[in-house]
Amino acid sequence: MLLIPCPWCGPRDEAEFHYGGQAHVAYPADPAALSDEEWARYLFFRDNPKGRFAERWSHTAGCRRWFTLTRDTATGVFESEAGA
Amino acid sequence: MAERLSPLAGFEPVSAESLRIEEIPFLTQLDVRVDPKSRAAAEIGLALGVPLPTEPGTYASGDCDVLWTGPDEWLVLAPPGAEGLEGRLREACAGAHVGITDVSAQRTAVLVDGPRSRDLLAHGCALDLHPRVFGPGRCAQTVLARAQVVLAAREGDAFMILVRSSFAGYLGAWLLDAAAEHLLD
Amino acid sequence: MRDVPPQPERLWTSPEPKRSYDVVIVGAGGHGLATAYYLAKNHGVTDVAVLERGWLAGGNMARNTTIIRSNYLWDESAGIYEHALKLWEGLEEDLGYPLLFSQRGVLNLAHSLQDVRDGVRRVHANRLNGVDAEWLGPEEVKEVCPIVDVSPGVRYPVLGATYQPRAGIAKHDYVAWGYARAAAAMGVHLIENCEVTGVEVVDGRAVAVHTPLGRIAAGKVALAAAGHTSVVAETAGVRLPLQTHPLQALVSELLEPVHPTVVMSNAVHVYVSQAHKGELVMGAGIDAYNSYRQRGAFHVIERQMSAALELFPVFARAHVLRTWAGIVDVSPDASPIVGLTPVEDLYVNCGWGTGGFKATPGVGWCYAHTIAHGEPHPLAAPFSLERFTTGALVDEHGAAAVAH
Amino acid sequence: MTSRRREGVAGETLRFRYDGRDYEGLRGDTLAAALLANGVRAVVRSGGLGRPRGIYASWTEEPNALVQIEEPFPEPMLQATTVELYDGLVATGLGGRGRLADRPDPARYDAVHAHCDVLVVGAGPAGLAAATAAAASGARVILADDRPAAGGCLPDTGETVDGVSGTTWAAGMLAELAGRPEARVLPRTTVFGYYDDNYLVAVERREEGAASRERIWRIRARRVVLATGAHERPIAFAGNDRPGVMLAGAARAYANRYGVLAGRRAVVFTTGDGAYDAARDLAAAGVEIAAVADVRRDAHALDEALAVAGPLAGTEVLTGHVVTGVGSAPDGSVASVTVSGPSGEREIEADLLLVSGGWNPVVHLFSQSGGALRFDEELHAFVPGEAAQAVEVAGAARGVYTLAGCLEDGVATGTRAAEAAGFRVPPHPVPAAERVTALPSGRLWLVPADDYETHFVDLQREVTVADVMRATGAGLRSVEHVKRYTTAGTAHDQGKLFGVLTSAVVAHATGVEIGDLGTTTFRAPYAPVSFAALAGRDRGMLHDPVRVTSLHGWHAAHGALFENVGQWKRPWYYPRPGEDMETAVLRECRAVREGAGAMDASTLGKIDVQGPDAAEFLDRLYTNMMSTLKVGAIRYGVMCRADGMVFDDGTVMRLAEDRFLATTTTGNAAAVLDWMEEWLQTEWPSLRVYCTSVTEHWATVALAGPRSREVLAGLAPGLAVDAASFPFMTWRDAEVAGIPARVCRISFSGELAYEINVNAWDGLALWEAVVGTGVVTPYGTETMHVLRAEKGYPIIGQDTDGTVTPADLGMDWVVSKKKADFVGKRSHARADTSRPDRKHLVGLLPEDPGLLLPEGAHLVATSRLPEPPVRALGHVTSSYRSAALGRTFALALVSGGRERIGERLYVPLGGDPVPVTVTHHVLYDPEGARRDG
Repeated sequence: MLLIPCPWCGPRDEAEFHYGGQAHVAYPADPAALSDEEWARYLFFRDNPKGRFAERWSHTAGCRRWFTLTRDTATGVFESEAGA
Repeated sequence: MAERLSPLAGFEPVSAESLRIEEIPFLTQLDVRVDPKSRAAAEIGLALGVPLPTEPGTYASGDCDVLWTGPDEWLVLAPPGAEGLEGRLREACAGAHVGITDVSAQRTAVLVDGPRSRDLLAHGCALDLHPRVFGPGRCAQTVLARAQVVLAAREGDAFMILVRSSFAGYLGAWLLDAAAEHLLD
Repeated sequence: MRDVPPQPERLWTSPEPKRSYDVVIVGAGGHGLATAYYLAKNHGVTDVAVLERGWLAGGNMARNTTIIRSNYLWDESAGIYEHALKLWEGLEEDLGYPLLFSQRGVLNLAHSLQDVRDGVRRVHANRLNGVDAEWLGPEEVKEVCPIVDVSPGVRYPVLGATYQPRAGIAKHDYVAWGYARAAAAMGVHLIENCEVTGVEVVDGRAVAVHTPLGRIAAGKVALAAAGHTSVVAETAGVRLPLQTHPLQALVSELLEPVHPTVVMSNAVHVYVSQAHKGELVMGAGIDAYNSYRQRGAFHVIERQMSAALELFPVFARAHVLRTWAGIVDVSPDASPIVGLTPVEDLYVNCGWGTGGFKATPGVGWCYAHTIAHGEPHPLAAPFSLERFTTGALVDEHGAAAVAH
Repeated sequence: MTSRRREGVAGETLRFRYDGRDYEGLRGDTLAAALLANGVRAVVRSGGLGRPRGIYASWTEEPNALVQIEEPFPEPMLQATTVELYDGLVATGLGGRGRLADRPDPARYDAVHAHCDVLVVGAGPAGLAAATAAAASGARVILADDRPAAGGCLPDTGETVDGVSGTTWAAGMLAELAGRPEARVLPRTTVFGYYDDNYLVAVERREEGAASRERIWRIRARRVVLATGAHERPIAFAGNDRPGVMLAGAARAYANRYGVLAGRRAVVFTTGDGAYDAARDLAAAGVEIAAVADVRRDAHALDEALAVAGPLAGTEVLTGHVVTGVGSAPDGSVASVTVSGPSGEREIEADLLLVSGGWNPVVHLFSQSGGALRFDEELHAFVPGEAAQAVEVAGAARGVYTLAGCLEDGVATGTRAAEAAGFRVPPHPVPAAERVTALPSGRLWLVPADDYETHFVDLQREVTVADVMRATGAGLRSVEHVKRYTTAGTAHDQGKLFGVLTSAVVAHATGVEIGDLGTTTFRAPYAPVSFAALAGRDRGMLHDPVRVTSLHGWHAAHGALFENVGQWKRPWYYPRPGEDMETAVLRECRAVREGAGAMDASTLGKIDVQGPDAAEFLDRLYTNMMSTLKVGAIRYGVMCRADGMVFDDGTVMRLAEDRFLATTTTGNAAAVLDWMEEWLQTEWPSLRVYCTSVTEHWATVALAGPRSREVLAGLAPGLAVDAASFPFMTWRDAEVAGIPARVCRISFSGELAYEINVNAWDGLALWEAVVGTGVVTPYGTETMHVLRAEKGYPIIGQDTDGTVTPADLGMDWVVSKKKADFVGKRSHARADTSRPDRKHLVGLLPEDPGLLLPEGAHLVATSRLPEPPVRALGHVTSSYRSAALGRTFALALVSGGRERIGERLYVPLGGDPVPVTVTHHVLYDPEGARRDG
């Protein structure tokens, strides 16, 4: 049970959170302008590194805020900095 | 008008020396959304008579309790029948971007009190409820058993649990089941 | 050692890697080994090395719950899984290895009216695809598996189940070793403790792999690295729509036979069988977040046990002896990706998520064909990487089947 | 049988039955101690080889003495060495498989969360010293120990601390902790798992009469001290599985802790000094020590060591000797021991063979925590290396084997841990113990022999050194492979005692160093845990929350049968006496089509969306335009995921320029709110919108049927209900039955219909008023499903499956062509989503109007089925008997379905495929004439 540092509520059990996958994948400004390949990349392709990973979490059972954390997927350890 | 019915109307309160569990029905509850740095936030605080607390996980008390539930969200608990409150708040910050929603029946309140209250809650709540950590004035949205709750520490050993109305029957049954051990002593 | 069939006196040797092979397979799990075997057997390609970062078949092959079935909803899935099941039915003889393949059937339980619709839908789809399938009512479920609690008073009563009699289980390690032994006997090199750290691409063509044991040139490079596929593919500049998650499982002590079949429940989230020695083998839910660690979270196990006892009250005093986790690569539509890549001579087989074991012979067969011919085997064709662009997904999420 | 109890040992007598024979033991005994006290040596017979087996160890490391508890309640496979004896215990020895009860377990189980600054695992000398030191700082300390009594090995060894007996000292430490308000001691509590972020889990075997039988502790600790001790190590030699072969420390424990002598005449086989302490205690207790075979060759040093050993004075010490064979008595137990060495080979009569191959620190939890292990060449053991979490290891668990050393280490570690957690530890005295200097231990894993067929490395799985060598001979090099090939280490004890030895044998056989080879992975649980303990309180109705509406009590009291929809219980139908489901549903349907019916629709999700940009926000999420909706009006809307597939549907009402109320399907209420929050917070933070769930604030009563207007008019005299004043798809605030209500004119049945929303506290009053008019029939979800299907309205999740677009549902009209974008729009332009042969929602009429197609049945083009695989054209998503149509009908997703209207297709149902006709999906009142009543 990971202890996830919610920037608002402090560290809470993993079970209170919803995982949102890779962070910083912006919705395209003009989807209609994208090729099918580019649209597919947005829809389905995400980084999957073994190591540092900036990812999104939502504290669904708490303050319901989304936030971004960086975690090492090989060790499970969160980096201390947390951004909203 | 026909009689109102609270979600735990059928719940037999527990009243032992070690533990008390009872529903506090029909509280007036408002969900308030506003930028805490805005003028509207200050105006709402004035109208409530209680400034909106900005420290996460705390609540402020006056004529009503104002619980921090998010960086731009509060839950206002007022006595039953405070129907005019929503209108007063809207008036206080007319024209500003705020969200004020009557959620009185969305959740019901359960009071747990007595020397074994922390032991009871520890069966289903992963938060550290030690008085050093979660003393009077603290509140949290969290999970109790398998229900999401808003939990507020009152004075002494008392806790207020706010639970979604549809889950109240489940949580009541769970509390009774978990309490059995703490009534033996 | 008892309760196990006699094991062969020779399994495989550990040769020094050559400088070059016609085909280098990355990952000596079940899929990599089966692919090597069928490359040699079906296509006469024997200048093959299977490189393994740890010990042979020590990844998900050693960690799965060994369920074999083919009762998938979509035609594309049924095609490859049923092909696999037919191969399973002759595999002990083919490999000359006792695989403890036991066709004891699998029940997929329904707990809601929508589960029932989904289950019946799958039964009808399966029959049209030549996959054996039956719909059973609660009493028939009890006849097949008497310890399932089908009483209406439970939280999520059993409303029925799909049943595939030909489904079953096999001994995972022996399957891997059977393929390894047979492939090695045909000249395939199995090289353990040899992690592929990079795929060398020249002019858009894969030409070699890099390992701590040195550069190994390859006519073709075929990935079969499960949870680590993204990492290896990335070195060739190929991005895959995969996310890697831990998936936990557990085992009890040896028990007298109580559970004659395999039971899966999507809604209550249990899948359990009793292995030949007598232990209950049970899978838990997938952990939600990306991770390359072969460990999961405890609350997943607790939830799993709560679900298990809902269905099987008699398990109350059984004991968990060991828990573990594999890391599974999950694709957006919960179906595999098998085939060519934008890099010439680089092939992928990945995205099997929680369902890779049962497909082992089928995917080995089709992947070997794909590698040997440079174009997808017809049964693998629907599982191309392009489907994410066209939108022609094989969506086993939304569909009825449990993905395990 | 004669008692093997030491003189003067007394206590409360307990009666028990083992393998069909009655015995007596003493309170405080384990089953193993009681059996030994009764002279029972061969306690089980092995499953495969049928070899008699005895008791090897004295606690959780026992590899052999497994029992099935028969009474008071069947429990499979426990270790006789850990079962606390109780009156009336009935058990049998287990050589193979355990047996589950065939009746429900009446016991209760539960779980508790706990938090502490310092968790100390193990209440031996190091653990007690650590816990008391840490607790002195005021830190919150939990001390968990798997034994019933604290003290660790002290009751086994009889050593003294601070001048008093070890048990007295331990009691004093517990008393000290009891005086610390922030300290908690958990006896009989096995910490079995060490997870991320210092989350440890333990199981407490609670005392008789407690409210639960076992309890799971979920402990979040800031710092952890592992003081888990060490297990004595066996040696692989011929016949090392015979009853009477026992760890030296175990025999000492039986003598000192339980007052039980495990034999009369013993040979000691050792690699180090520890066994001499055991031998000394046994000799003092009356066991004759026939000889000591010590693998070490330094005879002089050993003589020195023995010189101080009073009771052993005169005992023959055979230096440089090993045990090469065990002779057996008729019951299979040890009768003689053959030793070999520089003096040659000798057979010595003995009934007990005490083995000590050194010690393995219990590194299981440390390893589970992610900590690295290293092989210590002096200790010949794997010890903790670098830690990966906030954990420290104290005492024997890190290779400190002397009592004085453990006490010192404990105080130091406990102090460090408390200080690392931010507390100041006052000067804390180190308890005093005798300082002894040990000689270096010898190293011996395996006694060489010509054959290794009875050198066991796993007693339960009956794996021998010969088996291991077969595995390495087959080409296997990894310990994991050898484990899987031989099954060594996979039994109940998971190789706790023999695992390292097995690694050593593999290393020996493959010519590598054991430190390089390593061990198999240590995984949770450290000791087996019952399924029921892990399930805890989440059983039966508490397995998952039952969600109910404010009207639930009424439904139940009026005979409703319920359908599980997610966690909700929804009334399915209300059978009257004598009615089956079909009759009841046809009656309810008729009531709605011909009169009026009422349904509890409170479970629909409701989201209050407020803010200046609310309209823009909804435009982006719904496929259709919401910003053009007028205040007071309502619009049906569909949401897609970004992949273009239908995700949810519902109505949106505009409450004010800047305020909407969106409804969702019952199952998706939380998902839609999360979806909205995700887009708002992560993609469109500049939109000024707040979303709030009000699902349970409102009770919703759907009132439907041609007579609904008259019913509403009667209940809401202040409301103008005529079609012109209150048109379709609008809402009004009004008093209904004296209750403030929001009434919506919407219909999911095609009939004139309303949804009346009131504060949930008033829901029952409203419902009773509606039903109390006497003209309204309550109806459930099944009737609702039939009525909507007659109108061709899809149910998301039933008629869709995550692969269906709005266009597939024939809902082009709900997809805006004007908007530049909405979530999912781009995906609709992909090749696959614009195929003409996609599956469309259509109606089906079986040619036999009485035939009810099974939902899920498939459609094919031909009346005869070819050989599989047969490509299906689609499948039946909904199928009902219709009172209104006077026949059966179905909805189906059919490839190119809209182009097939009028075609005949076939549904294979076992025999000949049955013919059906494809129709438009709206089968009832396609003109919409009934909507206005």
